[in-house]
Amino acid sequence: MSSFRRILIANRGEIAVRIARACRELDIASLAVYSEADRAALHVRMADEAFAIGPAPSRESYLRIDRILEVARRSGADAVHPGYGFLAENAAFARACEEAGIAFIGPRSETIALLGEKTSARRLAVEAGVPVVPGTLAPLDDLDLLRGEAERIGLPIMIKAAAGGGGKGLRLVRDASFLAAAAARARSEALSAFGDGRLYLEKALERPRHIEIQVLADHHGHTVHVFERECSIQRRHQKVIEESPSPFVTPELREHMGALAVALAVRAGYRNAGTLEFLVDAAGHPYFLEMNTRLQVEHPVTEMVTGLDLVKLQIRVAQGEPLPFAQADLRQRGHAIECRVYAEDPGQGFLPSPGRIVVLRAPAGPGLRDDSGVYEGGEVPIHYDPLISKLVAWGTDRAEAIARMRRAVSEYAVLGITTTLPFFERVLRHPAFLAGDIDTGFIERHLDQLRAAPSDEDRDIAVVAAAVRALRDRQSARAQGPVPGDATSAWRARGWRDLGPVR
Amino acid sequence: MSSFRRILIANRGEIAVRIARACRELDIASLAVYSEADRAALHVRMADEAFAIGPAPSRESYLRIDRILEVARRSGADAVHPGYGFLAENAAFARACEEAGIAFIGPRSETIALLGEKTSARRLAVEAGVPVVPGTLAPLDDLDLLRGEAERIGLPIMIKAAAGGGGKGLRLVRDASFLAAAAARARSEALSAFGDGRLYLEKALERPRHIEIQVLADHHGHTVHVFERECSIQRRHQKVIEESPSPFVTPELREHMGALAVALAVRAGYRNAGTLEFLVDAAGHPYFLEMNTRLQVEHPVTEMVTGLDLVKLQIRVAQGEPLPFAQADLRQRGHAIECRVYAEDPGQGFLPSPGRIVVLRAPAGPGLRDDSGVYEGGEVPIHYDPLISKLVAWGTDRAEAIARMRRAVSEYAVLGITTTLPFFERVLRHPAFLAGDIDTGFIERHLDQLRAAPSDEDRDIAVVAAAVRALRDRQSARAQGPVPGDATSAWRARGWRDLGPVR
Amino acid sequence: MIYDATVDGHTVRAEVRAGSGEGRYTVRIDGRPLEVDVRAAGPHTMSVIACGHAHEIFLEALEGGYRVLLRGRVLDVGLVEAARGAVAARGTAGGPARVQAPMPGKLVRVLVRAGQDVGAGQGLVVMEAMKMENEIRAPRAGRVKEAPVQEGQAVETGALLVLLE
Amino acid sequence: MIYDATVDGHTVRAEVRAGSGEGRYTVRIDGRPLEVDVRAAGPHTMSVIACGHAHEIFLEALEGGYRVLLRGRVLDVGLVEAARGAVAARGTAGGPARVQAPMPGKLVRVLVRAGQDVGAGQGLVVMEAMKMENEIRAPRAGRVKEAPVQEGQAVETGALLVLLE
Repeated sequence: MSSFRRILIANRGEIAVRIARACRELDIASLAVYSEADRAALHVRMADEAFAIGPAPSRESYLRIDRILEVARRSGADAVHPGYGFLAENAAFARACEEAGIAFIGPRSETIALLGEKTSARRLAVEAGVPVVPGTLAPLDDLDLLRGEAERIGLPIMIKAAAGGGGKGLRLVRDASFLAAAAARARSEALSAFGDGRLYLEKALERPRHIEIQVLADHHGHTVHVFERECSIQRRHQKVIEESPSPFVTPELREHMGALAVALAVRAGYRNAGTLEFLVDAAGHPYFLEMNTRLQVEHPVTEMVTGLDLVKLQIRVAQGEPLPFAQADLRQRGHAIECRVYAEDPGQGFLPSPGRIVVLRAPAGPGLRDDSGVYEGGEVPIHYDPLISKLVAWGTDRAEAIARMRRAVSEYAVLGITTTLPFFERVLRHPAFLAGDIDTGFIERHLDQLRAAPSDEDRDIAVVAAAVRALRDRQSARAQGPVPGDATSAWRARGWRDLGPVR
Repeated sequence: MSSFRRILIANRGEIAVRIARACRELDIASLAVYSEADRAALHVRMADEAFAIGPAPSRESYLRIDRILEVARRSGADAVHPGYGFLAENAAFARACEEAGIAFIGPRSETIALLGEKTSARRLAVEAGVPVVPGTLAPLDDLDLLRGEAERIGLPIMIKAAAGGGGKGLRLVRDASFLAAAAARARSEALSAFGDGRLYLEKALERPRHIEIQVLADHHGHTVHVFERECSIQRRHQKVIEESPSPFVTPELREHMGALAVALAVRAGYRNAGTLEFLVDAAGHPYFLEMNTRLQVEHPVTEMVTGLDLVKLQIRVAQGEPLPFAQADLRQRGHAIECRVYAEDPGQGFLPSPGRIVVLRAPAGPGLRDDSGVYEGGEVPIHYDPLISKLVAWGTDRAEAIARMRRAVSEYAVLGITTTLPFFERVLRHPAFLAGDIDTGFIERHLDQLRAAPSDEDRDIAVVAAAVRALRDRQSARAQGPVPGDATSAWRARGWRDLGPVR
Repeated sequence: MIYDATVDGHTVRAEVRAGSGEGRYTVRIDGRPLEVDVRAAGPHTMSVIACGHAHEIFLEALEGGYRVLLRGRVLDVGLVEAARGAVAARGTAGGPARVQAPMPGKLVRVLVRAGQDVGAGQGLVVMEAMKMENEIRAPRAGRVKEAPVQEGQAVETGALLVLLE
Repeated sequence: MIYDATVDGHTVRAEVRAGSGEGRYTVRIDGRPLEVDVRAAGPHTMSVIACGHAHEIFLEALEGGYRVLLRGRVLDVGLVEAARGAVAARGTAGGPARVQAPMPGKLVRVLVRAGQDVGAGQGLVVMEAMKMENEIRAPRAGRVKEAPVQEGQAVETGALLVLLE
């Protein structure tokens, strides 16, 4: 058992900040790495030490195993925390750390390789007696083969990246005529994201729920599950709202899914924190999808209902400490919901909206947690994932958690970039969401209702605010003497795209 | 049982914001009142409606029962929440609300009168079999009488305001020759704060702990206690750090004090939320001090360990709902600590430091809660209590809560005014605090160590930052053309008092 | 001042005049008068009290107007000084449709060419931005007049991708 | 630029020069060179990396210097351009001591009068501010030279309360 003194965080954004906070609480020095685009990023400000690793594109910085390891060696890091994304599920990176004698905070490299290849994970599940979604058990590299398998399984079908994760390289196909195009797109995205274009197929279930189980395993033979997270609210196959407990999961289903998750983790010889993703059909049957061999974006909902700090537990397990609890000691208390605040425009199909943050006021007060990676005046770069913050609300029950989250969203102010916050405001009022009647098709199905028009009073107040502000800007511009052009030139800040050129 | 639709918040600052947040989560309209100094205050921005009630001094605004009731009537408020301070323990205000048919969110006016007069509360405790600190059981209005009683009880002695609370009108006397002066000062302060200069005496215990019990009572005969808060870290007899559970309280003492608190509350016919303050001596004997017939400043530590929302419960009880739990349902989970962030200068005996907030960056991430009443660019007025925010950290145990609070204090940035934050940074590292070896004399006893000198590295980095900034300011001033006077004139912001005139 | 204010597709006439007292204004919206009390709370924040109702507002200057954030709801308000003439007609109704890059990024695929007929919702180009491939689709049916972009090309926000007629 | 920088009672000579590359500076503190990489992150915030160590710094301009906030620790740095001559001697050592109002407030009691001898820590005046009575005490023993204030008087920050000699 060793005690880490210095942990290198091989990531950026909110998760790097999250890990730096855990290090500070444990009195461990946090070592940040940054690309040229991130010199002034929040994760650099929050760390104890910081090292440049290359140009803005991730391939030249955050994905450069050689450079990150060189920094780790040079700076005397005892351990590396990979966060999620980037190198978090890269077996070669974990192996390089192992070989350099630097602890990788996660499972062993061979476990990552075994579970990272999604079809071998599916075969392992079958061996462990865990049901999987019908589909292919080996990766496909050939379009004709893929077409044949698709016919065998039957449409609708999901095309997935064998090396995949995070919704990348994933396509739903309902119509055979779109199969080839969708497969080509998926392969191209998978190649770009993972450097591996191989695909596999899964039967698309009707209105499935996406429910996952968090597991923790130490190096002393103890494996526990830390209950479920409901992740059915997705756009473009990426989660946007998660909660725990799931409003759908009964105590019996929870116990059943927890046992399946532990069985698979034990069979895989799993160590540290990991998550087993399941689809659950309307009848309540779970089907294993894949295992994420790292911290999940949505880990805070589990933390808020269990009181555990999963990042600190990851570090402690990696230090060789036994888990400080048994399965029977774990309890869920109340209900937690997370909204992922993305720099995206829901009005334009969730297209990314990078840029400079002009206003940032996070909500506060009882029952809230904001895990942010940005700050007012800072830049959201085009190069990386557009997640700027995770907002989590806790309540004694689901209704209180939702009411609190609504309150939080109404307090959260972000200007300069477009975010998913106004979209959440409407999801959180939707009757189907309030009833817990959600599945992975929720957003697509209700998209029109989620674009509700503003009320007359809102329009009036917006006009009043804008008109008074315009008058004041004009007056203060005059007070400062003649202005080149007219008063409105001072307004220019960024493109006014909805209205087009008005003058 | 009625359901409130509109609640008037007869307060300002962080507690008004706290109550407005609870109203928003309950879908009840929040009605703010504001003095002329508070038009742009955060509590006005956060409310649904807002009404002016007079000039800046509290006597002409927040203490004006007539004006506040007029606003309540005119705006159709169903209920009034008084917060703490101002009119919260003013029986006349509660009575005026009752007479106007507006629910007062708190106990009945006669209960406030009974317990607000501290000597009648002491007599009630004696009747209920609750031990009290030795002292006078009736208010004293005469200096000679007071001197005689002091001799009878024996020095050291506490002089207290019979109408008191919040540390106002309170003096510790160790030497008989200071008795007269201290009594005069206490009376003057009590007159100014409460309009009632009557005093009483209590024997000053040696190194007592200040521990309080939260109670809740509904209108259906149910009274429960919600465990203790340890409030021994005080300056000028006002709490600055509170925590729950108390590191000193055993399960037996907790049960004993809880039973005493419930007994007294039941005897008083208490309704809604209240707090019984006790001194506990080194042997673990509790002595009742007084009962606060309102929400406490430090209520969040109880909320974080129990999961309850005390403000919402206050509202529900006032609506006539029964408490949704019994004593046996309540559990403490983990540990919570609160630091009261005051606009005060600990280096100058905690003198108030009002002014404009130039920088405000609150901490965030796991296990924290910041209940603030201010914002960046806003003004902390001279007229009111200098509490700007309450920072609360939760952990699975006391050590984690302290580590998290240290992390939080290191993230909390306030400039423009002087705050108690740097002082907390040092308290949270003090060995006696870490060991839980605290009593009401902690700050006074350790004051020198709590003024630790900065490290050489800190001094270097501060000089580097200031010098680079000065160079940059100079360059940007030049780039903007000739500046009247010299470049340093741009630095002027407020008095530079530590160094005196340097040029 | 008199403005033509456009918000969510509605255009109204807004006349704003300073009243007596700090922060007091009268705003007439299509003639309806609103008495408001406005206080700035920072460069982008204001507190507006109108008939007792309190509004916390965040504003961002845009070209030709402001983005207004009202407790979680975002409204873009276009303002034109009425003295300068009527509001320009919105361009999207009948004429050619300009499909512009909604963000900076790289074009990984151009799916149409000039002269081709496309249906509403049909994919026009695929852009990569923030590690995702995003398909930009036709806002309505029409014929591609121009597609002045090439695969592999980097484009900025607002760059013309496809002109439909 | 060369400054005499005073922090926590220590005065050092700080020579700052822009280096090559964005945000690069060399700062010599009493001759010791420090290579730093400085990036502004807003009007009052900067990130400083010095020898790998990352510092998040908030700054506020004061008259004659800056207040620097370093992760919960506050340091006031006085700066004098060295070209203008040596640092002025600190005034508190031997000469008269000016006891000033530390905040705005009302004087409820004046406890001393001119000519009176006082001990260190003895109460001089009682001020009411923010609803509390605060006793202002003598920083050292001495004789009251002036006490130009009256009970009931309102004073601003920095107003002279008592001059000790």
